[in-house]
Amino acid sequence: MNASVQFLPVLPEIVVALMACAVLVVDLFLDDDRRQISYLMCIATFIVTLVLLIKSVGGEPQVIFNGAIVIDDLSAIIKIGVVLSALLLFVYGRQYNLDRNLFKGEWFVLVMLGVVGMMVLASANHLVTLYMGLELLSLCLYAMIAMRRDSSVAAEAAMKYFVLGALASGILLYGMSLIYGLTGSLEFRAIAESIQQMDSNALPLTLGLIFIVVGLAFKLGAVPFHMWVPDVYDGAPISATIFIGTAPKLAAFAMMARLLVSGFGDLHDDWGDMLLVIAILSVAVGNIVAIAQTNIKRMLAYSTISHMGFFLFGILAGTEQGYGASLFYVLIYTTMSLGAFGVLLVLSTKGFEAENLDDLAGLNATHPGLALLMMLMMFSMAGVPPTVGFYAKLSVIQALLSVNHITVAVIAVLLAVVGAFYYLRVIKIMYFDSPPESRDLIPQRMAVGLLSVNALSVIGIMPFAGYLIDLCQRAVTTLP
Amino acid sequence: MEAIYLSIPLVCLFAAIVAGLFGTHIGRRGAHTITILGVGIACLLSIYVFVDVRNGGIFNGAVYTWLVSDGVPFEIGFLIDQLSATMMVVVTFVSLMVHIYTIGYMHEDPGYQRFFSYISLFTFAMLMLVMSNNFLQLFFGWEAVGLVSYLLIGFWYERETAIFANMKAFLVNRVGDFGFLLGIAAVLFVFGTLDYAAVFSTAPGAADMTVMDPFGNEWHWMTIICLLLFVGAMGKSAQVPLHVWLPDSMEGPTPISALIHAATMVTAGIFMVARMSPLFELSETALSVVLVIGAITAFFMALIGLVQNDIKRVVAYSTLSQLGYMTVALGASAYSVAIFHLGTHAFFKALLFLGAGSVIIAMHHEQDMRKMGGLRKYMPITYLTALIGSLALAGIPPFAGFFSKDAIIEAVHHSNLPGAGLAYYAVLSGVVITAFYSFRLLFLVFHGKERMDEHTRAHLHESPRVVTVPLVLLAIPSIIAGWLFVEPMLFGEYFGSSIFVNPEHDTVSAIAESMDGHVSAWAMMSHAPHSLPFWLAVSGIALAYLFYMVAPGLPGLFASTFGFIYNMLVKKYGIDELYQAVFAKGSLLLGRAFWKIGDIAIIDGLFVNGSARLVGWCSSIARTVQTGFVYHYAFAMIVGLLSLMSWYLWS
Amino acid sequence: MIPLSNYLILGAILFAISVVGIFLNRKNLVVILMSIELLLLAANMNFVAFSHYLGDAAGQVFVFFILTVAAAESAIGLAILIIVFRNRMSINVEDLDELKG
Amino acid sequence: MGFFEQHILSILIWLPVVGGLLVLATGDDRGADIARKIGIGFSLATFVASIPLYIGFNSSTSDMQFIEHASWIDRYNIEYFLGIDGISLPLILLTTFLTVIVMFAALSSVRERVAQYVAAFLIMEGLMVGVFSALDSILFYVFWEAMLIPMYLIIGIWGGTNRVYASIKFFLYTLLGSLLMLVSFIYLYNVTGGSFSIQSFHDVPLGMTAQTLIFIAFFSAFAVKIPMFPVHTWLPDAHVEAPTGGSVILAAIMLKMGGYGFLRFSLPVTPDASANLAGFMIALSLIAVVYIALVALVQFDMKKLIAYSSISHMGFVTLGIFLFTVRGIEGAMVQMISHGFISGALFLCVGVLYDRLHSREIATYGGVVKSMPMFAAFAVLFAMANAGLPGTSAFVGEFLVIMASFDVNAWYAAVAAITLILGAAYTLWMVKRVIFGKITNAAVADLKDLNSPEFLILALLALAVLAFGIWPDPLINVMQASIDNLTVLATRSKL
Repeated sequence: MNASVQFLPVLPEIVVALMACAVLVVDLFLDDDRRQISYLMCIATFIVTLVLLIKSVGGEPQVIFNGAIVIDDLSAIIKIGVVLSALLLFVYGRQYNLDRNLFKGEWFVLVMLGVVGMMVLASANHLVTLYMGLELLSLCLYAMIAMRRDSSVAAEAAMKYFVLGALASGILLYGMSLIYGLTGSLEFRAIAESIQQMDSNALPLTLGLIFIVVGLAFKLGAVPFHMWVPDVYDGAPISATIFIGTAPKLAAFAMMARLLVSGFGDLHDDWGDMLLVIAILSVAVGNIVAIAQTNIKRMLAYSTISHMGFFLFGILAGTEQGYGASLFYVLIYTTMSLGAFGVLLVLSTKGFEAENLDDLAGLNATHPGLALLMMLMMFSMAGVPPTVGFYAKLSVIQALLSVNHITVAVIAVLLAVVGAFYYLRVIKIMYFDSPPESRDLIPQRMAVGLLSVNALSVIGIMPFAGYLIDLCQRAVTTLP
Repeated sequence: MEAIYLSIPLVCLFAAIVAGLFGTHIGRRGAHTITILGVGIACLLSIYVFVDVRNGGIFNGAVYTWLVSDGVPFEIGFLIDQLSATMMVVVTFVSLMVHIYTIGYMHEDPGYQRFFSYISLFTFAMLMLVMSNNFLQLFFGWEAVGLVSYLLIGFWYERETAIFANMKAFLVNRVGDFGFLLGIAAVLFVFGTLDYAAVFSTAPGAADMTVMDPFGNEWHWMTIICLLLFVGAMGKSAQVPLHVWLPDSMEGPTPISALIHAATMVTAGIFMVARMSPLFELSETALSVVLVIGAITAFFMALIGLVQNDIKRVVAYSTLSQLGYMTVALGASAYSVAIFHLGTHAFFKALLFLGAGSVIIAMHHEQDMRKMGGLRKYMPITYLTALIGSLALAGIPPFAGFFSKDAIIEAVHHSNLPGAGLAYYAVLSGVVITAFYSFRLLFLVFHGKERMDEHTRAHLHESPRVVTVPLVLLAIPSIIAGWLFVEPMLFGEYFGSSIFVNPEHDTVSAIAESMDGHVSAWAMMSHAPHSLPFWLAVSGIALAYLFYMVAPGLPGLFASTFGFIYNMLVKKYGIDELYQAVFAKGSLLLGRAFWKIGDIAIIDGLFVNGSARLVGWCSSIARTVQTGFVYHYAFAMIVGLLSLMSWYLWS
Repeated sequence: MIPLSNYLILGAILFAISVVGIFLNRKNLVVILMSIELLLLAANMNFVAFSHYLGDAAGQVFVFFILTVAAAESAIGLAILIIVFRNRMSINVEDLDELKG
Repeated sequence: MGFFEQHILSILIWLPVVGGLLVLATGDDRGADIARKIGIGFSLATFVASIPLYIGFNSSTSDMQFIEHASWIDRYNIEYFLGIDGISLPLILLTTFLTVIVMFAALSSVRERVAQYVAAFLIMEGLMVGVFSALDSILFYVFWEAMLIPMYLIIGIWGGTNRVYASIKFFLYTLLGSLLMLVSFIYLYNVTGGSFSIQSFHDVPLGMTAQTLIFIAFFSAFAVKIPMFPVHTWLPDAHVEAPTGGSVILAAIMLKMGGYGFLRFSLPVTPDASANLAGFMIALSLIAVVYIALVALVQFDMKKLIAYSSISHMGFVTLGIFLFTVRGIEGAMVQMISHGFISGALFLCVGVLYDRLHSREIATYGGVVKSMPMFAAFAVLFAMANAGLPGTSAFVGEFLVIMASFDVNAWYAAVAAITLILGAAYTLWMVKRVIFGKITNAAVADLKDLNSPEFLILALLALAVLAFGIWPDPLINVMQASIDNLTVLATRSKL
């Protein structure tokens, strides 16, 4: 096989990685007034990458680098999602970062490297690749949170995330080592094959699986491995929170799907049950605790936890339809999160963080447009039609019911009603409460424009929801 | 002919609409002209129809299909036969009189046009009621007259008593309608149609249908139907215990009391039962109940009339009592007698009310009889007509009331139903009381000392022509209607097939037999001096003369001697207070309990807000788990890991 | 020859020590960083042992990756530690409790 | 057939939605007049466009008509599938008619954020038509739930003092019910082997347990919406706090969705469970009729009183539905339509007073007839209609339901007929205290009578109330075939 043929499929990763290095270098020679250049370089990189990725959709699935990397529609979709959200959060956060002295080359590089990490995760077909991608992503995130050096909460958040993240990767690694020992392989397909030949009830195998599931659950922030989520969302600057809260979930889906489905497909009975418990707990804890929150970032953190529970419902069903539903769910979730945090970013001004619920009071009176966008996000997160959040919930519940988890579905929707309460409260604050005396925002045409597209898509997508769901379903056919 | 039938009610409706919606444009003159014209036309046409019916022009047909439900058509249609034609004439004639009278009575009232609109509307509704050929339309008219009655009782809407009375009237009537509607439902259930003709023709076949109640008793469907329908009649015709609204309805303007609460609407119940005679005849139980209820009403309401001081209330209680008489007649299967009495009563009671109205105008809206007296010389026409009315009411031959009342008493006498004996004594003693209170009124108002104040006395004069002419016109039938109609109506073929009497119950024929077939007005009159009722009536009048002309101290003496009875009568047996306390207060209490305890405390407080609070509480508890300490977080992870592991180790 | 189980037990013990080190230690953040290193070491131990007994080099290659990552991780960890210290003048684990609830 | 004929339902759904979006674009209150005009224009256009539905409707068949079919989400076989029968047609016409009324009512009663107000109502109109015409359960669900959004905002933004509590209660209450319904839709989808079409739900055989559970899920959605005792407590709060237009739409149309849901889903999809639980449902309905009427009696707030009376009247609807007879269902349908007019009119009447004195307390008023005779005439008419007076449309429904329930069990009829008394009691008592009596409040003496838009809308409603009361046959005729068919579906066993 020709080497160039091998490298071509990973061209997007290479482009981003090289450009990260380039930005790092170029930025050294720029003073603060011309920082714009590195910003634009990043934007350009993302756009080029997007083009490359979109062109790759629909190609034949291929496994390269001796099984370390797999390139298929699933990876392409995930990568598109990741790059797109990175692009959006770059734009959304521009003014915010400028105001907070975060508009720096290091920041850009960290985002780009994080993106590379996620792209690697999306394609990982091998435990080593997976681990490398995961760590690349995590290390970038730790650093980004800590970038606000003068903020003690940011430092605290970074420290907590770091300690717990390292613990989680340790657990994951430990699990990997057990699996390696039992199957003698690090590549997913090979692992799957050797499991098939084993007595699937072998306890050590289950033990390894448990460690791996815990590691993955941590990444998603599922209960009881969720404790980092609210603190990190809360402590990090919003422009970092939006990054943590969006793209990595996409990558986590890929990681989870490939590892559990492609690698441990035969152990579905085991991990399905584990995920079921974790998912129900997540939906319950996420929705219930979110009610008590007054900080909107924390509230969204808990909301994320509950969303991850819903997202797990799709995967644990163990059907192709379920995987597709989960993929769809996580894509929609990313869109909604981007929109919600985007509004917060736009609302924050120099010296003022829009992070308490009351900071949104009367938004409809002062900025009806932003209020509308935020409202759409909230309804979508609550799963109220016609917003796309509904279709996401619909598809995962369908997946649940198709494997006869009726009670679980009923519990899930009951908890969704509980969840609706705090989303409604946000809308109530924006629409029914009276606004503060002044709310002067710097006009950010580009950010608000993109944000509008982003937010309106949750409703505009309605007629095309069929295509999107179909796309997701087709993407996961290569998994098992 | 059908066009005529249709135009009789519609012309009234049209007049009502014009006067009601465009009252301000057409002015007072326009309003009374158009409505009187309308009712006048209706009256003339009714007489034409009446004559036509006498010549055999009976009609039964639908106007339009109201709706078709589950294959059963519900129609709006007319049944024009002897019964309805009689009613139409009575209704339109009295209504016309009242219309004319109103010009005088209401001429100072700002709601002049509204009033005319209402009474025309009432005429329309009443006509629809009597002309109906099915139960549904009957109910329509039934409720529509109730509505107009409601509006008219509360005509002076600023009077607290008036708007209380009209609500009370409507609600008590609604209690009756409750039964009536269920009766209709039962008819529909048993017969599958609401058309009179169809129901009546199949009724005998359904006489033996029975049903079990939850306590295991067997009931004839026909009894159930008749009793339920009669509940409706009790409401509208103010029979005990649903009579409480009628005295209060006197809060309305006097023309209304005459038209609606004496002559026409309140007799709708009587008419209805007569109309349903083919059904009632099949249930002796029902007839018995009707008889007893009527007797109770006739006797006990008359008693209250003895102690009233408000001129209109005396007439009102007399109306109640007379309605009782009619009901008794119905119970005795003497439907024709009931209708006969209905007709004569309509004339003389309207006359009495209008006469009372005339007095009230003269007295500047003073209604207390204790402040009147000696009006005879100021208002000769009013006095004369009132005298005629009173004589008719007391049942003195040859006035109209004599024939009808005498026939009722005789009919009850011949009835063999359970309760007939009791009813007989009730109506018999009622005669004395009736005569007494009607002449008490006459003496107190027109004779004796002039007890009004100077200012009023100075302005006393006979009422204007628009008032007296109707009085005179009503006085005429009050005199002659009796001997004119008693023979054909009671003993002839007057009602033809419109009333059905089971030969076993045929008390009217029994009367005829008892008179050896010599049934004529003259025969009845000549028989009168030999009969008990006549002498009872005379003694009643004599007593009244004694009490109020000869020895005015006697009433006070009696009141103090029989204090308990007197007070009971003044308090109207305390029934109003009882209802107020039990039903009105009771439902408010119940409503408040349901609201405060059921809705607010239990459903909302415990379940709705309670579950919200529970979630909130869980939330505040659960968030404390998030301590902020990284070692707790790590610990949670490890616990999660270990529990997953132990789960698999154990299972 | 030392049986595989001995290595695995050692790995498990290392794992347990490090986990306990993370959630029992309430004073010094540096100890946590050390525990994390130990945690990775536990995994490495397993990998090497398995690699040896399976006769497959991939496990040992993985260990190299892990070691590299561990180095980077420590670097970032210490950097964050410094920021924490600059903000609070303390590296006491119990002092990190501003974010909670 | 032209484009219009083929897509008339879509036009009815999307025309007002587009209008709503257009109005939103007029922005702030400076464009209030334009917003109002656009609102009236679009609602009128929609109403006019809905008339051909009635003209072109073939009342001799129970088949769905004006069908539109397009694929939407293929993977789940969710379709854009519209069509109407005799049950949905009257409700759609009611919707388009009342939206026009509400738009006119907004002329004088709404002063702030007019564009958003008008937009919310227009969008809601489209969604409501969607609910009544959707033949795909997910499409139905989308419209059903989406409607909560504008209603939530209407109550919350333009509502009274306690609006936040009311709006959130309204939203969560209804959401809880409908999510369970969604679960059963998906369950049915799996059972039917992959179809969300309502008609396929009608045909699929189901075991008793499944039917019972599905029935309960449907119950939780529809009973909350209609609302039945004991899940009715959201309604008085929502009504009281909502602005006039909101109350009108809420009472006149949104409640009917519950009844529609029972007819469209509960009865035909779970006939055996419905039959089994009919006694329970009837019991709840009768409790609603009596209990709620008593509660209505003691209210101090006019809107709350009317809200409770709505619940009581809706008790008749559910009673009629669960009698499983043609006449009962006819009665329920007529009751729904008629209640649409009457409750709408009553809320508008309260709105007229509220606009002038900013009080809904009964005690504030008294003697209104003196200063507002024209208004008083309408108010008394609608009050009488509310009390079920013959000649008004309300009587038709009550009459049919009582007749039908007597056929099933005379005691049902007896309890239901208590409404004759209690309904009259609470309505007339309110009339007595508000309209009649002496003027005790100086402000009442200065009240201005109806202005011309107010007169127009009340007159239109009065006409409708009287017309259907005097001649309901056209209404019944339209739904006859569909109800016959529904009764067949509801009485055959699915086990």
